[in-house]
Amino acid sequence: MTMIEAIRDAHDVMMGRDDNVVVFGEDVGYFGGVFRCTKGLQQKYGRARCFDAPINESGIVGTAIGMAAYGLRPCVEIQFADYMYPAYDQMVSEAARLRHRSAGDFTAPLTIRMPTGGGIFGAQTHSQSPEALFTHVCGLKTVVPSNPYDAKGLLISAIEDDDPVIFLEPKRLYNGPFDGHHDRPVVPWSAHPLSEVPEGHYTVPLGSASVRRTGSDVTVLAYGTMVYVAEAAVSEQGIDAEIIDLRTLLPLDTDTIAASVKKTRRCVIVHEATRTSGFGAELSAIVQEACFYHLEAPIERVTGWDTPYPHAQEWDYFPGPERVGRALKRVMEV
Amino acid sequence: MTMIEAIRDAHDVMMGRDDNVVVFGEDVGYFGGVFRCTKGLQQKYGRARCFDAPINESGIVGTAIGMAAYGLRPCVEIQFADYMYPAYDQMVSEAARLRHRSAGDFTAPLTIRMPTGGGIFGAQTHSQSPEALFTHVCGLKTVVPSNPYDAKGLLISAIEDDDPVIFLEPKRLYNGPFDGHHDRPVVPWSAHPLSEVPEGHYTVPLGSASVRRTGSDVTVLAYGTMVYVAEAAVSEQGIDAEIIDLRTLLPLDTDTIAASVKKTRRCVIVHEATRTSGFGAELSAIVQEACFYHLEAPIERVTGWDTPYPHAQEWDYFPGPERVGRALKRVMEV
Amino acid sequence: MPAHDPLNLHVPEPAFRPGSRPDFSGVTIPKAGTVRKPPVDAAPEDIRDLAYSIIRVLNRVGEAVGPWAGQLSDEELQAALKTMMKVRAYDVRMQMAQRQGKTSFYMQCTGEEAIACAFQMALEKGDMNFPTYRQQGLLIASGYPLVDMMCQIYSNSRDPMKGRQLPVMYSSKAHGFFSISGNLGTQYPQAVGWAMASAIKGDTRVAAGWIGDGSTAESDFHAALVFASTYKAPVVLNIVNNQWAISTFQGIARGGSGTFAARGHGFGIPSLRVDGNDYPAVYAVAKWAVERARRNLGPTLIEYVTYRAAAHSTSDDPSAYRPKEESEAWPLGDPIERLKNHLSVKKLWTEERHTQAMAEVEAEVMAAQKEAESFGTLHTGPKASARDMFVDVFKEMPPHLKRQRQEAGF
Amino acid sequence: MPAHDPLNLHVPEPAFRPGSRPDFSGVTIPKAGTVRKPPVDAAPEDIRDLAYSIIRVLNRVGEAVGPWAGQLSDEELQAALKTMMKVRAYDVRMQMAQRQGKTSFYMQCTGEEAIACAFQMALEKGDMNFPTYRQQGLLIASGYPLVDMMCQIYSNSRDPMKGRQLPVMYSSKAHGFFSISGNLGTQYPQAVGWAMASAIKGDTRVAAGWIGDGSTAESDFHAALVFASTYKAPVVLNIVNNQWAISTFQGIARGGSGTFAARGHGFGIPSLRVDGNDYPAVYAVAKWAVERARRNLGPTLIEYVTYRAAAHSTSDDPSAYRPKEESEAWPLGDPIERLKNHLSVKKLWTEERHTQAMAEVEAEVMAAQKEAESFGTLHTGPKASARDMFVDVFKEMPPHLKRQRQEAGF
Ligand SMILES: Cc1ncc(C[n+]2csc(CCOP(=O)(O)OP(=O)(O)O)c2C)c(N)n1
Ligand SMILES: Cc1ncc(C[n+]2csc(CCOP(=O)(O)OP(=O)(O)O)c2C)c(N)n1
Ligand SMILES: [Mg+2]
Ligand SMILES: [Mg+2]
Repeated sequence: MTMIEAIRDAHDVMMGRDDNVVVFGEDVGYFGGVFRCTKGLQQKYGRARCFDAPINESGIVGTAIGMAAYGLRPCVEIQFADYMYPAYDQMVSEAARLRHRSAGDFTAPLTIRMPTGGGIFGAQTHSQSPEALFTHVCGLKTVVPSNPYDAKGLLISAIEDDDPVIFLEPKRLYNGPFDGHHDRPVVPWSAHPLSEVPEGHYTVPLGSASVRRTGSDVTVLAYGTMVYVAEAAVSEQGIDAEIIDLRTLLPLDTDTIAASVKKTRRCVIVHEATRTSGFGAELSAIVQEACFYHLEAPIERVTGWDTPYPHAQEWDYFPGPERVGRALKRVMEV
Repeated sequence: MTMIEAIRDAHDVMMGRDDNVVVFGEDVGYFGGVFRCTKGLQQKYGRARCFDAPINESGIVGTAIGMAAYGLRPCVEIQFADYMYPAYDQMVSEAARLRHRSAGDFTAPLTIRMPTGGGIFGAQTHSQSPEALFTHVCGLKTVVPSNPYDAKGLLISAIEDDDPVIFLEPKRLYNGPFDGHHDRPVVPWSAHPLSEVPEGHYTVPLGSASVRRTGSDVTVLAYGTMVYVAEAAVSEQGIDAEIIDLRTLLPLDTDTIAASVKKTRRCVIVHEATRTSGFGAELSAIVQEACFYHLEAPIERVTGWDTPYPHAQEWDYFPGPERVGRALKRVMEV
Repeated sequence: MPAHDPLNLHVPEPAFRPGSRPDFSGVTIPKAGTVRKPPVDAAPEDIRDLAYSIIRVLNRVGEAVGPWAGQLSDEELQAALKTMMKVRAYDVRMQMAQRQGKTSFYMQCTGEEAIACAFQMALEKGDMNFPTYRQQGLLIASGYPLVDMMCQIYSNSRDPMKGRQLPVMYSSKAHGFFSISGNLGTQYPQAVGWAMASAIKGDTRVAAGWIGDGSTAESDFHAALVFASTYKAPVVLNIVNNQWAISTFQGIARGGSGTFAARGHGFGIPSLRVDGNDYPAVYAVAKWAVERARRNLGPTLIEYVTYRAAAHSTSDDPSAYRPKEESEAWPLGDPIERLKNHLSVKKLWTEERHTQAMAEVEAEVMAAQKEAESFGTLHTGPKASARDMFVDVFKEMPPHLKRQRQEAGF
Repeated sequence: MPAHDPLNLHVPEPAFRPGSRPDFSGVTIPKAGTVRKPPVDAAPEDIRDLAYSIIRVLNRVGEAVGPWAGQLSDEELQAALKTMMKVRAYDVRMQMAQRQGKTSFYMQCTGEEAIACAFQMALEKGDMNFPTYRQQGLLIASGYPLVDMMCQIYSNSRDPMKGRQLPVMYSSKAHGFFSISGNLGTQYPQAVGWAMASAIKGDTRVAAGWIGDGSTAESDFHAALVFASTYKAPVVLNIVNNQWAISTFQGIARGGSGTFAARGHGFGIPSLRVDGNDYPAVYAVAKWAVERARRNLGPTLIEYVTYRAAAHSTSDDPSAYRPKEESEAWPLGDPIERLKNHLSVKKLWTEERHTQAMAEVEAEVMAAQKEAESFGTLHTGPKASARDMFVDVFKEMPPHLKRQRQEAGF
């Protein structure tokens, strides 16, 4: 299964099990979404449970909050993460705070999906990775799957979760695991073991990271597309790195991270978002706090540059295997 | 002069010098703003240059961008930082990117002021410190003054700057330097040397920090209200700390920071915002990257908790001198 | 190219500022009873005139007249008056409590009592209001305990909001009162979403959104109208036009439109304008709109014309921006006086009865206050728990919050 | 409590989906020439009907009729036709270039050429458009070099946007064309602000905002109308209703309102609806609105009724969501055909002249393309500079960006 199919399947499973699950967003109904992640759901579950929304992200999230307060479990799509900003107030000031401010009288069990990241020549308005803007907001959970198996299991967890979950889908992974070697042939999911997705209901719990490669020399913290970039860099450099796919950024699996860095004594953090105040900053701070006495080299961050995501210069911007490789080497040389 | 008077004075100086400076926002015109930072400007410069805006933060920033593109220098007020979210899209997707995306064809020289921080029993919607949501956005400058002298000089720099500047005013400092000892009598600005504000035009440059106390044992990085909290904590603990008032978070004065930490070999970061992905994370990452081999103790962050800013529990939430003091002691004990 | 005169910026100003004498004699107010009452399934395009008029029932001498009159029994009207009196007494006591330092903040609804009180009576159990901070009347009219409201104001050990929220930010699902947000306008699309949920589930509950004149300028107002219009959500969208948004007069939000109700026309939403200080008129219009929603006929927009007689909040002093006499000069009068007058005309009320009712509501409010204060006030007595600050951020406390709570030592 | 029937959610659907045969015979379209032309200072409340009709000039046989006709000289009309042909030829070439892999993305405006081309002719130098991605006609009609447009499409070494932007995101201050944003709706309040600035400065320039039918649902649409209405900004607010927003038909954005133009009524903004495929009608209405703005009479809202004949973009295949025949069946025809027809009727155009004109524009476009490609295409030839990516984030590059550029090795 591709990641798109896995996401569609998660929707299908949940809509089938629970009448309260409703799905809407721009172009999500009849057409099934511009990335086709909701294809066929309207036909199967009817227009009242899967429908097109007006182009108003604040309205999409705002009405979803009202529905969630009613008792539904809305799962809405923001067409691209770059277009979540108009909805940011409803996410931050409302969804994230409702349970706390009403002391549990009202809650907002909704899932907000959005494609993130670059690598598709989408330029600055189809490439952003705004995860740090969510992790700074208490009351939101933030999830980034990196493969079909996790995508389905995590999305089911997100929909079942009683708190608002931001579900970020690395769009460059929709159709295959991408390691940053844009000049090589595209690899389809079918070639990857994590594209084996069980039928029906299963969950991948929120808040638990996955060790994608065990190793002893350096810990690489990554999520989404960067997991594959890290794998490529590690194998190209021939370094015995431990690669952790964070999967959930908040709540974060700090135990797994700290245990790994205490073992390897080195840490490289990789993400596609701009560097300053990116989620890598938090990871760096946490690793430093938890593993100060174990660290043998400075923690490195390999990230997108602090510029808008450019069009023609996409591959100069993207933190590919070469840049990650250089960081690994620097850290190992200490 | 109080901080409010200094801010009003900066507006006055700039409106007097430059016809292109216009000032608007909610309740900003006739009344002069709920904190009175624009009092008297409409009377002096007329309704076309200082006026009340409809309650639509996106419209305020959106129209200001249009005005800035025309050639004006709008300086707008968001009534509380907590209400900036509806304008976030215009700030992030538009103001911050306009110069880059048009390759300099259009620019957005505007200043967006907003009161931040707690300590006034304003609860979750009148107390937030969203600076990290701005520092993550390339193309925005972010400024936080801590005293009347800086406030005026920095605001003049911000208005004169050819890029969009976010100007965060710690509202608990408006009428006096507040060190977190809420149970002690309020100290007025008149008792503080930095309330001496020169008449007319002067600037404090953006991007330069100020060493508020030189010391050799530990570096405290702070801004806004936390500068006074740090001062109180340092003097109460009797520690020879170097206290740096960052003043501008982006561009950040990393040279001053790194030089200090290399000297003191210890670092405590203090801010009022929630911890996870707060600006302290970036500071921690930067200090760690720049000073890894000099550090003798883990960098500590003393911050607001990862909860909404509460009402009754305001002083349990606020990172006051006692918490900062404990962190300083911990760091010194290593 | 022809030469043109220079443009200039039009900045609307209120008719009166401090120092000038307010005079509303030029304002046309339709006579009570003169505005027609269409059937609830009237086509929006056939009733556009209702957005430019003012539906009124109580005339100058206190009679209830016209097609919107006669919907309330004598007992209901008497109870209504007492409810409004209770809201006002509650406001007076809480305002005073704030002045006495027992809490940090308070907001009165003086002069606007009829709107929330009458609207609440048009709802059924299970319906949901999405209020602003000036609809305490909804809670009181629904019988929510005054003690609980006061405990919220005091942020004390029995505060249902556990001390977390600014005073007046109540929440009560059981009483059909959605958790108030400090962020203006956000509740409007939420109300629409809640109503859509009722329709999706095939239930019969309806929602009511509330917003102030100033806040209609907020973008979420548009989001709400778009969704309500498209999905024909069973929602009543209320605009309380009390003429002021803190120091800003309603003309800044309204702009070139004659009325706020007219905003509904661009969405094909039936839009009515009603005298907000006229309890029977508010009730009748609310009933009409709620019935539309309940019968799956879709949303209704209602503008209530009223006046914010008090300061915006305890942090505000309106004498800096509007004439002190403006409230008195305001032509629609006081809702309590007007209903009292009506009841007197109907021989259902006397001065003695009024004095007695006043004593009763004041005694009730004072008793409640005494009880509430026994659970603490903001700065003295039992307190909301600090440990509790970490609860309800999520349903289950994640590890990092547990660590922080430990670090905090609570 | 009376029992009520269960509610149900109303979800609008387009009349035709793939597999059904589009039939617009039921759609009422006013005869050309029948809609009145009010004076530019008409009160908005006196011309509400114009938002519910369609202003048209060219009738079925190609004559220009009625009060909005007769504003363009023969030469202007001939030039207009050629401009529209050029826009279409440009679209065809760039669409093909994308298919050939010379760039990543492209968006055509097929069938909508009249709107931008005619509107541009109603502006003066110094005025400013705040366009969406489907107003390439504004640039071409203003004489902006095709080569520069193509270099932007190719993100090549001569791209005025330096390779940073998605294809079609042009910007030209000199040609009154504000930098396009990928974020829908944000440009609308910016247009209002720009217009307000002109008024604040006492200048005479006017602004034009552009938005699509789907994007009127966006909240910034409301922000723009609120500010425009309040400050009477000298701005023309254009809505291009091409019936579709990607796969979503206009009914989802429009909801219960009969038209998009009606959205202006709630703001007291004069609102007109015009046949967007009728060049003389678009021009006349644009002129009217621009004159209003220029004479400080405030904003105008215009809905252009048209049809998106092509796919949304090169990433889209409309056959998945609408009948292939819908475009052909669309009753307002093709703007180029209609103007050509008009010119023929006026004996100002022949088939030979058309063939020749076609050859001329195609030659011009091809020559421009050749020149543009000499500066590179997205994947081959000279490239936009990587080093340049760090420039223009700020006016002066701050230290952290200098360090990053160094780290990047550019
Ligand atoms: C998003 C947002 N912006 C600004 C504010 C600050 N604010 C609080 S109340 C208010 C005025 C609201 O006026 P109106 O909507 O007329 O309601 P009223 O107070 O008259 O009942 C303002 C500007 C806010 N709470 N939220
Ligand atoms: C804020 C935002 N949300 C969503 C999108 C994705 N998107 C791009 S174009 C489009 C459809 C716009 O339709 P319309 O406004 O009718 O313009 P048209 O394409 O028909 O010219 C959508 C949803 C976006 N670019 N920005
Ligand atoms: Mg008001
Ligand atoms: Mg469209």
